[in-house]
Amino acid sequence: MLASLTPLVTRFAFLSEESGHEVHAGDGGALAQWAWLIVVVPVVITFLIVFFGKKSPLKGWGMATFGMAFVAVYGAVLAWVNLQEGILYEGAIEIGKIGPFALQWGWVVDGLSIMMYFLVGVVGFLVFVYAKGYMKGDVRYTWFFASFSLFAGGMLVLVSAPNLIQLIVGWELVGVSSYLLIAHYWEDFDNVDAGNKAFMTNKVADVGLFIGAIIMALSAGSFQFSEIFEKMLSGQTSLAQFGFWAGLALFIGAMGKSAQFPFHVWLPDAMAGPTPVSALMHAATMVTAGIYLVARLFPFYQLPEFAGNVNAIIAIIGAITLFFMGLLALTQDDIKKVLAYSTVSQLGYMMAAMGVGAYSAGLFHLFTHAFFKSLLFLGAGSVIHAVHSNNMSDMGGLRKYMPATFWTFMIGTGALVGLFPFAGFWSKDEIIASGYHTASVDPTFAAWFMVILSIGGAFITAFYMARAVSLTFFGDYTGHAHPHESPKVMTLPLMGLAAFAAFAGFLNVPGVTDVFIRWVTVRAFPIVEHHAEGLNWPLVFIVTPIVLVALTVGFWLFRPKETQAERDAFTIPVLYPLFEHKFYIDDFYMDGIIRPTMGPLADGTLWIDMNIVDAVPNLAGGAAKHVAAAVNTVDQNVVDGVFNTASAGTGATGGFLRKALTGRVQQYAAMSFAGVVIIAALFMIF
Amino acid sequence: MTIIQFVLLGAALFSIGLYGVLTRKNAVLVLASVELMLAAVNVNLVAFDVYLGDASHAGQIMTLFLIALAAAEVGIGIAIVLLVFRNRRSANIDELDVMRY
Amino acid sequence: MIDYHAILPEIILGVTVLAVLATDLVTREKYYGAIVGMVGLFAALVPIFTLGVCDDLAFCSGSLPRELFGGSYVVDQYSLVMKGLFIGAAFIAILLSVAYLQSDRFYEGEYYFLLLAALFGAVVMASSRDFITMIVGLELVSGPGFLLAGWRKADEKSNEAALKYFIIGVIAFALLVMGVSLLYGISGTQLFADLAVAPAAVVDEPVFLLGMLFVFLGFTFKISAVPFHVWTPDVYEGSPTPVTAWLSVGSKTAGFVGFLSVAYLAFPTHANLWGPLLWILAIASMTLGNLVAVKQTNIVRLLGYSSIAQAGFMLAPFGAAAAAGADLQQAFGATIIYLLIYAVMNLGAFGVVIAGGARVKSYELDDWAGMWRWAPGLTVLLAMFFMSLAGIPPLAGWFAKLAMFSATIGVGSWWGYSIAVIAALNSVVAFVYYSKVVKSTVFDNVPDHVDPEALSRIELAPTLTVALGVTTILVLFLGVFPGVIGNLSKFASEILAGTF
Amino acid sequence: MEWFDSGWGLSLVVFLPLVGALVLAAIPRANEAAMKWVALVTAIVTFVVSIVLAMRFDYGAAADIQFGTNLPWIDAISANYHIGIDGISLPLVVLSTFITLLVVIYSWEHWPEPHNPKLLLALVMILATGMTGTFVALDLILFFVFFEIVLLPMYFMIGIWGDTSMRVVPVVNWEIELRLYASIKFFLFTLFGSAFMLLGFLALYFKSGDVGPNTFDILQLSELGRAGVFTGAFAFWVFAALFLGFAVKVPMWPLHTWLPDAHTAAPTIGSVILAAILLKLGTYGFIRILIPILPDEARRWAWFIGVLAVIGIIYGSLACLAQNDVKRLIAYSSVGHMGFVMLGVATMTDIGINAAIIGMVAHGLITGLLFFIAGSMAHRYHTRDMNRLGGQMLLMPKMGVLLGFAAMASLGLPSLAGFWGEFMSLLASFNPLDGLSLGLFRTLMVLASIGTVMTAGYMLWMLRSVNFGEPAAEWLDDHNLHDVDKFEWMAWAPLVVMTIAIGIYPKIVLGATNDAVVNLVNKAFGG
Repeated sequence: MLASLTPLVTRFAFLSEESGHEVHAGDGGALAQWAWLIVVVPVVITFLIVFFGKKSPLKGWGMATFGMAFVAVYGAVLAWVNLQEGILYEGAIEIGKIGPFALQWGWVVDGLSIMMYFLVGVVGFLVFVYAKGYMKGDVRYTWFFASFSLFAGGMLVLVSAPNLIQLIVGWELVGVSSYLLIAHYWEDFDNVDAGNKAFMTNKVADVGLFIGAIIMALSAGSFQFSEIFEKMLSGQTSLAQFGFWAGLALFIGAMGKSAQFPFHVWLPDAMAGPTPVSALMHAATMVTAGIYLVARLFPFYQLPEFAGNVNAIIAIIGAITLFFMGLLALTQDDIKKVLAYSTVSQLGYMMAAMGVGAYSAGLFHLFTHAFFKSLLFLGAGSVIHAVHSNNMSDMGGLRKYMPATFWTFMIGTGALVGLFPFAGFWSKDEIIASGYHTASVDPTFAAWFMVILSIGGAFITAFYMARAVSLTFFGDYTGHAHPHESPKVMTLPLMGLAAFAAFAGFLNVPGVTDVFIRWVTVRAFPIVEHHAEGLNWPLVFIVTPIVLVALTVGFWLFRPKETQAERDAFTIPVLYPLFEHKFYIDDFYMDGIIRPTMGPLADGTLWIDMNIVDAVPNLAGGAAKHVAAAVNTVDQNVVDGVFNTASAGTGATGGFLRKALTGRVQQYAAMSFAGVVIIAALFMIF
Repeated sequence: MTIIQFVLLGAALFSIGLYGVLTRKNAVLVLASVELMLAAVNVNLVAFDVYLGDASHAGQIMTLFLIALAAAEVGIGIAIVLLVFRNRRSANIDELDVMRY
Repeated sequence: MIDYHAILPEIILGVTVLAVLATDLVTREKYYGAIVGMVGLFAALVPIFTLGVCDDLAFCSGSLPRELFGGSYVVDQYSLVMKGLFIGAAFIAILLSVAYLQSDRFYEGEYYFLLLAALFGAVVMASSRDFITMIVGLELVSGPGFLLAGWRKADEKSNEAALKYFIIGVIAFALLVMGVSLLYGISGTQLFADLAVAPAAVVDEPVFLLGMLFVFLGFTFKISAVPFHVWTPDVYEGSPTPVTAWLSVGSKTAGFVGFLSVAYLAFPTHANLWGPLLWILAIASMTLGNLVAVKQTNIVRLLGYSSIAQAGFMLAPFGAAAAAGADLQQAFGATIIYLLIYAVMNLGAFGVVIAGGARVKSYELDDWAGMWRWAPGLTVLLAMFFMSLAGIPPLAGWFAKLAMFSATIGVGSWWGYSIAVIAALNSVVAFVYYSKVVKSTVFDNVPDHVDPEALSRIELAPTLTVALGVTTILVLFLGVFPGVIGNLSKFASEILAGTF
Repeated sequence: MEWFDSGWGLSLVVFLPLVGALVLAAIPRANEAAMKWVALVTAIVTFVVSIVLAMRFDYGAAADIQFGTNLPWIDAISANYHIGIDGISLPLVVLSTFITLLVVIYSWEHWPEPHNPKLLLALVMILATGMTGTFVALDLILFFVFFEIVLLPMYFMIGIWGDTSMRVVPVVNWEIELRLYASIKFFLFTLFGSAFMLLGFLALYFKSGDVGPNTFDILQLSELGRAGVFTGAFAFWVFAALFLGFAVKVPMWPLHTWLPDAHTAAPTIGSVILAAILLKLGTYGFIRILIPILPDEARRWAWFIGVLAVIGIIYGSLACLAQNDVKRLIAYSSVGHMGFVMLGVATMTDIGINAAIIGMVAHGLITGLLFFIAGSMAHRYHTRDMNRLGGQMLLMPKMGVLLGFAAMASLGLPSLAGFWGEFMSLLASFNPLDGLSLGLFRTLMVLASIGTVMTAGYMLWMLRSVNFGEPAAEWLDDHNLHDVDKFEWMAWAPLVVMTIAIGIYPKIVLGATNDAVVNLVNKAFGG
């Protein structure tokens, strides 16, 4: 395969041999050279809000939203230009050298990053607008927006990264802002713990990221992606030797951020944060960082000489995630948790797609999912706003009270479950199709596993969404507050997102439009993947019926009921508790790892430190004191001592000498003279 | 008469003196014993001087010095003993143990 | 024809001694004796200086070393440096004494007379190059010491101190002269120069070794090293503190002069014989002194044990270098450096102790607790001198330690390395008790029975102020620019150039 | 400015504080304002001079010794007053003058009991001289003297103003005031180490005599070291001796136990100086003396150093997880962070040593800030027990935010200073110097990166129990709990700014160090 990929010294277009279309790219001119503004503006705004937010008229909301608007517009323009002629640009400033390595801040402008700029900008903007209404009168309104645009900044640092270091920086920045926002209501320790959980889980995964990055950088001799790839393709790197491990390590990092099994545990808890946060970070953007990482390193994962054989693992992990985490959504009563598990499962789809080499498909799902999932979250948020509760058991029949929310939520649901013609249909279908293609081209276990589970996943998705919708919007209202439609500032963003959720799919209709593919394949390095000439009709005719069946079954099973008892009536004996306890994974982490570490292990170490390591000096001190005391006594009345003991035994000599040596002075003299005799004897003998 | 007997005499005197110093209760007797030890040295020196036939008679000269010094020593010693005796009405040195540790 | 210039210092001192006695006869104001004495000391310093730089002076003829009386009395660089040290020490000792003697009913005139007599003895020892002179000088140092130790006539402790000091001293002395007699008997001479070149036949005789042992062990009494260290704590505690100061510096240094002269001038060629001996004595002294000092609660007594330990440190270079058969000159120089610096800081320490004792009327550490509150200035000095004794830079003590270490490491054999490591460990232990004093004076609180207000009103006697000022400046200056001492010791150890 | 570049500039930086101390000594006790101003002016002038040095420093020739002079000092042992700085020492010199200044500003209105500004400031000044002196000394004896000068002031600081609560020492069961225990412990540990260090220096001195005049000159000795004069058992024992001296100071496991006590007992500014500068003396010794003079032996010991370092990381983090005392927690975290620094040193590569230096600077800034904050908190709450604290974000929001920032920086958050040292030493330990066991060092890398997780763990845990949640009832109407005051702002803001600045633009440090380090490594290990 390597042969077919000629290294591109000029960062320009190339022919991807399977899909015949050609991708042209220019350097984007001034537009690309100034693209660093996209990153810097939100960061600067963060500081502005921190220092002046409280005094500013809009309490910081204005600045934050302006920042996102800027990013959105800039991103859109870039996207447009990219669509016309393609943009490949990389700029950087040096921030120091360490040994042979140059450290740089830089910004990449290519198909992939542009797509993310656009996504972050648009979704971010809409969510920020929505948040104005949702966060109204919040205790830490300004602080919220500060952290929010810090997140945006971090995310953009990440996606604009031309090198591993900057990627890591952005990676951790979004991590920390996510921590801040999840723990936004820190008066309650549950939220703080949720934040810690998110931070720690990611930190653990980051070990992988660090190690992967280190291996990659050291064996390629650079942090620059472009340089690493060039060396890879021209084969001047020892990377091949560590390829598998580097790939695996980096993938572990990706698993953390993208909440792949078994690192998914933090995401559902992350719902402790305010709903806009869940919408923007834990659905649309931040959690896609892992996908982005794999996509960014796609060439690396493509080549069997390097991380090629990690793909199988990626596909399998993705498949497991998309299927089993979907199952967990079935038993949740908290509507946000349902969506959270759904997110995890959708991320599984994207990851799995990457695993089977469906680059565009995975990213396309990332793209569409961003819109409809944030739409769903915001919808849920608006519901929660109305009924002051997260639990679906306090909802029901809301379609009457809040039609706008209801209809937009419906569109979102349609997109999520993959109903024609909503966005999700196209993206999910393409993933399954590409998986099927890969499986049929070279039938590996991983590929088939992925295909089958993703079809199953489609069923589950439809099933739990049917349940959620039914419990939330149908039947009679069972809550206590007085539900009401949310204000315009919240519904308008819903509609905006709904539009995207409805129509984004048409960006990429196999055989008809390839706009999206043309976007994201503008990469300095060959993206080799299969692009179908048309819809895979057999699959469509398998999946769509499955979805419809799932919906109907779901609605029927969870149709509006009179009493709580009836609602709980339907439970599957073995599985239900299993799902209820999230396969006991969280419990295992808590009781199997964290408690032992913080408890026995830590305390033990401290004990050792104080009682064993420190014992040496302390004992030395103690010993010194005692020896000193002993010597002191001997020095002061050795003769007493000696002869007391002697006379205590067989009295004769001792007793005699004791009588003899009466005075202290004479004891002294005796001592000294004894010394003399001993020394003299020593020297006479030797 | 060979040198060895004188040396032995000296050694004997020295040891007796030492024993006295170490065992006598009465300070005055201790002083006496000290004198014995010095005397032993004098015996040695004179004997060696003769034995060696030292032209410069360094041995004898030193003996003279030592006699003088010994006298001075004893003078000082007696003075101190008197001092002690005046303060505590006894010259028994085994009562001198005010200071320990 | 006698070289009067060479013995001018001794002559001046002799005159001074008599003058002091005379002053005591004619005047009521007893401290006049002190003044006369100090004037005499200054006067004696002049010829020492002129002798040192004779070559550069127009009116001065002759060059070092100047031999007198058939080589039994030699004035060389080494003896000049030592004499200077003795005179300086005596000078400080007098300054320390004046106020102390005024504070109680003491015989003063005789006191100064005896002190100066002892000094005279020490000065003679520095130049004596045969056993007769050496012994006479030694006794001249010891005798007054015995008497001065008992100077607090009414105080039983003082009497006891005197008697103990006396008896142990006499035994040691007897041992020493016994050794001398044996050496004389076997080698037929008591001139160092001749002993140095004694034929192998003589040296191989066990009696020779025995004699040498006796001589060295006899000297350990004056320098309060094992095995004749036993008197030290009691005598230090019992004697009047200024006397202790003198004993711990003047008389100790005199002892070391004996050691240096005998070891390096009489037996340089037999270093392999006495090296191991001193190696053992050094280790024993420093270890014992340090360990026991840790337990002490009485400052003076603590200083007593500290002085035993310091003796061990000073002996270390001897032992290492001689035993390893290395160049003796460096070891010689190291010991001299140590002696000079030790003299300064120890006198300073005693100065503070006397000043403090004059206020609290006690030397128990518990009574000194929180001294910071009632005498901040003194406490700073106390801390400074004790830390200097512990060898913490940038106070003079560190250079003494450095010289000692470098002389031991420098011999480049296990004799040196082992003792260096032991000394290093010892210097850590030493810090424990030196810091103990600092700790209780600075960190602890004033005990109830002590009234800080009253104490803080008592002001320092002018003579003490002078003494402390001099020592303080020296400790700081020598700490930062130890080169001076280094050169001095180089100058002194020139006499060994070429011997090993 | 000829005079300035030829040694005077450096000497000023070193000895101005000492002059300040003397002036302070001359001021009557009553006149506190004068003392403060003298101290402040001295600190500012010193800092400014050091900045001038940094500006006149020729970064193109960072590998060469600059501003140096070499005057005879103790000719008896041919020890010289040889000073000078290269890219390695420059950041540390500036760091120490910087921290000194902040400490003086902070103490303006925060005096520990017993109230005695005169002595306290004088001691700070003497400390400053000792610290900067150690970083500029190029003569072993000079280095030793400065290295030891810092001991006494710190000893008195801990002993006089230290924590008076009782501490029961396990094993031997002494019950003793913490300040007394900690002060003597600190001193004895360091003295123990430095006694052997001195022996090592002397051994080098005499060994250098084999091939020329005996010398204590670090540069000349480095040349000899490269020429392979120091080898075999000799090199081994000398290395062991010096290692002891420096490892105690760093401190490396298992010689670290003085540190938690000293930090906990010391008054705020004491622990700040201790953490920010004094610990660096040890690591600096490794880089400036051990590696250049005994390269082959260093190569031989590398695995040992690396292992101890990583033990320190894991062990320190675990000990932190078990802590309830804020200051103790930060103290143990220092053990971990210095572990990363030493891991960098142990790799013996240019990357690793660069990482070590930037790690030292970062640790100086961040842990300094942490101790400042912890001190101010202890001063307000009158307790350091995390179980009693909580809800600080409500009681003192600004303090809470600063604490959060410092904690984040300390756990190595990228884009803040702490990240570079940590990440780069991991980076270095993947490819250590040729000849070192790859397997071992890569294992160490993995373990150390697990250490980063634990670091995050206890820092977040600390934040959780100090900053978050609802404050306990006892604090609600406590009037001591006023938020960060203006002197604290003045002392802390610079630290925050520098932490961010270095995080975003590490060239501030690396620009000076990199060439020097590369040159050092190439010389020592032949590139």
